[in-house]
Amino acid sequence: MYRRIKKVLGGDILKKRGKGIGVTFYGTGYGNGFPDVSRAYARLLEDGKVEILVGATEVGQGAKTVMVQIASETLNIPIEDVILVNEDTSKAPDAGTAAASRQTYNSGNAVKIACENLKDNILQEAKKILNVNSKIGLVCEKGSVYVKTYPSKKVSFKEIANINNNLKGEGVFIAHTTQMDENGQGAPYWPYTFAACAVEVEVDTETGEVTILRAKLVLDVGKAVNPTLVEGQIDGGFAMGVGYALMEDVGLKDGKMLNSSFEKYIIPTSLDIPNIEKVLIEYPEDTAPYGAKGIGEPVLLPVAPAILNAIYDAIGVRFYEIPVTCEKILLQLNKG
Amino acid sequence: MFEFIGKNIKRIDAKDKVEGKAIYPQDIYIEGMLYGFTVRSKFPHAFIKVDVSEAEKVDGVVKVFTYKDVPGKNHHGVVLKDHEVFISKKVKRIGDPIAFVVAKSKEIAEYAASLVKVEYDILPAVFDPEEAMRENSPKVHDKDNVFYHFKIRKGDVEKAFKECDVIVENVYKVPMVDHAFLQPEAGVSYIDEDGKIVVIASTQYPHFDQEEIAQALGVSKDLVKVLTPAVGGAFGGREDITLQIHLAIAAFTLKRPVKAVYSREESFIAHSKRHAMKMYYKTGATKDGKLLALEAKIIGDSGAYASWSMNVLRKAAVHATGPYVVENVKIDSFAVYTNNPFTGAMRGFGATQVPIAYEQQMDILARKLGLSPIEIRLKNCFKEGSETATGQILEKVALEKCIEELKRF
Amino acid sequence: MNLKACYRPLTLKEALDYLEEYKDKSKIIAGGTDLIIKLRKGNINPQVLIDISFINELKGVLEVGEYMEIGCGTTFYDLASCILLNERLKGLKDAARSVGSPQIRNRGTIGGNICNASPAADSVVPLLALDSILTLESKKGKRKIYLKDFFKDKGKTDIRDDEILTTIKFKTPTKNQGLGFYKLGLRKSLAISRISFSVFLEIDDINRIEIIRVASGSVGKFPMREYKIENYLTGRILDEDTLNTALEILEKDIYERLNGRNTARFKSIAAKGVFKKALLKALCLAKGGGKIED
Amino acid sequence: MKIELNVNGKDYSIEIEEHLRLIDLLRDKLNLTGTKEGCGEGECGACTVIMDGRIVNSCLVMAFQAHKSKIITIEGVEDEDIKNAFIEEGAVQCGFCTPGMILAAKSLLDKNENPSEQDIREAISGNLCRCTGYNKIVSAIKKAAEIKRGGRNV
Repeated sequence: MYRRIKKVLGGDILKKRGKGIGVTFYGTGYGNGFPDVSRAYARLLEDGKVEILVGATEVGQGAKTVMVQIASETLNIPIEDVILVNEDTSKAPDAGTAAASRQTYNSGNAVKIACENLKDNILQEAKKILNVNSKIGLVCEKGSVYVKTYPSKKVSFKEIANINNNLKGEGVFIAHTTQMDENGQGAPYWPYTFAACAVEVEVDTETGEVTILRAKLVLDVGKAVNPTLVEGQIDGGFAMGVGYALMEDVGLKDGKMLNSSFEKYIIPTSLDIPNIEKVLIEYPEDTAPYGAKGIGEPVLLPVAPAILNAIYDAIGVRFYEIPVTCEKILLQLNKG
Repeated sequence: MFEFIGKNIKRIDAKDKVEGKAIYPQDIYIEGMLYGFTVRSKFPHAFIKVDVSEAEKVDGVVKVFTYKDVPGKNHHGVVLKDHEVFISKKVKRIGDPIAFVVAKSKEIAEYAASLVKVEYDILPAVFDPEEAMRENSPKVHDKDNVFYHFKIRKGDVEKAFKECDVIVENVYKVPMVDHAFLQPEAGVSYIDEDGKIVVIASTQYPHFDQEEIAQALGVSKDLVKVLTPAVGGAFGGREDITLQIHLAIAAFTLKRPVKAVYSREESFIAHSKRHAMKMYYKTGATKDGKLLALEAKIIGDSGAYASWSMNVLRKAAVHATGPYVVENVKIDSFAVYTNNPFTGAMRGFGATQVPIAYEQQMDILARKLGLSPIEIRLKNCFKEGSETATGQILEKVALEKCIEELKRF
Repeated sequence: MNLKACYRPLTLKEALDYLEEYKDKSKIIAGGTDLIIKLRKGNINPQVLIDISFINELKGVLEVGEYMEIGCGTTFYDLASCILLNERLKGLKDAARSVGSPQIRNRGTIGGNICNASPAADSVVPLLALDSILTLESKKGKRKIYLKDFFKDKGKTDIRDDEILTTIKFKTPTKNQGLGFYKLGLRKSLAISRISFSVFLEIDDINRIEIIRVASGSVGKFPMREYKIENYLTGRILDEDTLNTALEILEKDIYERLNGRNTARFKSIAAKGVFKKALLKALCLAKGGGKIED
Repeated sequence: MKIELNVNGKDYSIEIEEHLRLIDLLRDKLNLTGTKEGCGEGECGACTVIMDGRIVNSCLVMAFQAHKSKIITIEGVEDEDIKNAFIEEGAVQCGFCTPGMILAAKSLLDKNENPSEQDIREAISGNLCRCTGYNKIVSAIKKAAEIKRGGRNV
């Protein structure tokens, strides 16, 4: 008897589960032939460290760390030996906006070129100091230059800087895109980053509540400069996608935003987000610094459609308008 | 093999952040600094007359700035210069900046702001982009509200739809949403020992801000220095100018440091939004699941100002097919002025809205054709050498691999 | 803000003295989680704040005979973790746990939740289902009032400006009794209730409903008892037909109450689901010897 | 009016205006700017501090209410395990929510040395983050707990 009442009262049978996927692409940069320029300077400092000047803003995405990693890699010097200056327009050159998922690709390229040019100048100077006849046999490693076949013939960056305190390198990178014609034909963006997402949801058919049970996001990164940072972008993009699909709307009425506070403008909390299985597909992009493509925006795009498709799979209702709130779900389920 | 690339190097800005030592603009206090508070439009469309005399009489108020006090050009904007620094004649949305009250404390500034008298001569307003597209609708900028129309034409959609075995047609709608970064806008401006006007603000693009500030001040760019301390999230919402120019004008005029910090509510009102879009989609495929034709009309609500709308609607159109090969494509995207909050850049930039449509279209088609969602996508997805709707030939495409991975979910 | 003085009395007597002196010029502040927002928005403009959060005699839960008595200064955190409140009162603890966030629960008090008279006040709903009695005190003396009679309008209560709500009491549930609560919010934390229900149930061995009290939040001007459904269910055997009829009654009642509002249809449908979930919990507690087998 | 309180182990006796909130006292008077204001209405948790052992939103406590209390702000967190775990696990992005998150984590770990994932998610459920999607914050707190236990499972 008790059991039957429990059944009548519902419980888990009234919760429906469903899976859905979303697959998307994203073209990096300003695009459409617009001059998309990043500039960077590299300079050897007196203490043998290297200063990188690049106006790429750190907005939380990790630009500083990525630029430093690219500089370290190019010059083969420890992370601590790279001094990044990006916060002052009177010092750092214009590297374009921290948007359009363009900093790693565009400014990363500029930093790489600047460091390559600096490295070339350092090797040139080292050649003189070490009294060798060509740069070709010289190796840059951990802040020193030595002759590959005779490693004890070696000079440190610091010693080089003391002899020539004017070693610099400039890097300019311009993304290659074309302006489209009157039929919208052309090559408007490059590179494109792909992403695919799968989610499983549970929809409570009596209250309209949606729970995201689990998720997987696969991202074509070219090359992950810093996998932890990439994963962080995936997590953050996923959460923003959950908000977009299920919660967020500024609520306009006659031009007025009704939801202009955090009480009313609802974004996901720690309890609304599941753990996410992440897969990074590495297929280096030829024109990118060490193959790394922009990923900040691409991580977000497939999330909301995957959720919408999962909701359909769960309850057989298609939503053409977001956010899909409990209210919309209940009204759809009780139509007629 | 790489030494540093592909390694989980610890974020170089993390230590300061976990210790509470990272400095955001609101954390800057300068001896003797003044505080600014913005007076904003309460109506979406109206001619205004402003009287600041009562506010200026308040003890502790140093000056109330309006459009008359802009030394250089009273405009800014990332593409079109259609924002005014302070509204001179006509407000076009709720929240348009009208005056900037600078006082000895934020409480005084806020109080005095309530005494700035704004007389509104209310105009008919338009809030629905499709209505705004009509000829007889109220004009937001005294010209056609449709200020951008982008087209993609490839193949012959009419003919192709006739050859389709299945056609799915739907209308999708996405609302305006906010970046909701955690750090509300804040900034400090002062004149440094070299006589440069320094603006410390959280921005995504300091060099562009520098140019816009210089133009509004009527000084050369070299006289302006923008410092970007820690930025508490951006997501596109810090592309457009908010308080940078107001602060610079105040510091430049008064020769004293001036600070402003937005409340959460003002932050919502001041910065751009992600475009609301209405997306008319018609997608057709053969019975074996090959996409043949796609027609889409995408209408983006730009709100009162253009911001990045042209670029956003262009990006929406270019991405409107999804990552699939479709030989016959007809896409029209429009950016339309309304008296709503203005829309601009937000994570995805037009490529976030269209998947709500195209990825649901794919699932609807799959179901009609008896294919699994993965099958239909693998059948049509971009591969090495594929041609996009804009005729671009793709190389280095890892998409199939991405989709294959979803089989293991 | 127009504050001229703030007081921190250590005893109830002291607090009542201040209140007597300043009356409508003053506001009582406890956790402050709602009041400070109102102050800053200018919705209220008192000259004096009387902070009762330092008064120990107003905090905590006491067992008094067959009653439980909760001090108005008890925080949601304290309520949710109180071991004196037995498992049959899970609905009350669940409600306390569903308020705002951990930070809010650490400061916000049950007394504040009641006196704010917000339609969405989470903890008020189970207290209504428990048929709680409030004690209001002033310099002139004490008076008691049923919680169900306390609310007068949205944000308006029966409290006078020289009174403090001091305690809330209700009968401790016993054998065959249980209290359930369910809240539908827009997200899983920091959620304002779209709709909430609490059910107090006493049911006998043949599933006859001896006592049922149902209370709702966010479907009216303030949290309230749902008498129509109570009247229908009382004395009946809880089976499928009874339940379905009860749900129809509830849906119709709420739809009529909210008629004209654009949420009427949604809320009247959602109310059924939320009520059923609260009822199921109450039933499990009543039947399962005070345990919910999840 | 005058209040006495202890902030990060230091005693203060300080003259305040009645309308001051605890967050204003900390930021404007004591220069402890690690405590952030994200919304001013208790909805985001960026202003979280520990008050007498429990986390509170310092924007929703009047300064005079903090009389005789013991406050810990991010500047007073000596727990390097939590901070290091946040750095190592990639739990920090823009950093604006980070101080509040760390205080919520500390408050949890002070009471529960072996929290479940659900416990952790509950503990930070009053702290909004728009960048990280929370997952790396959750794993950082898990890791800090492990380090504190010396790798023991309780």
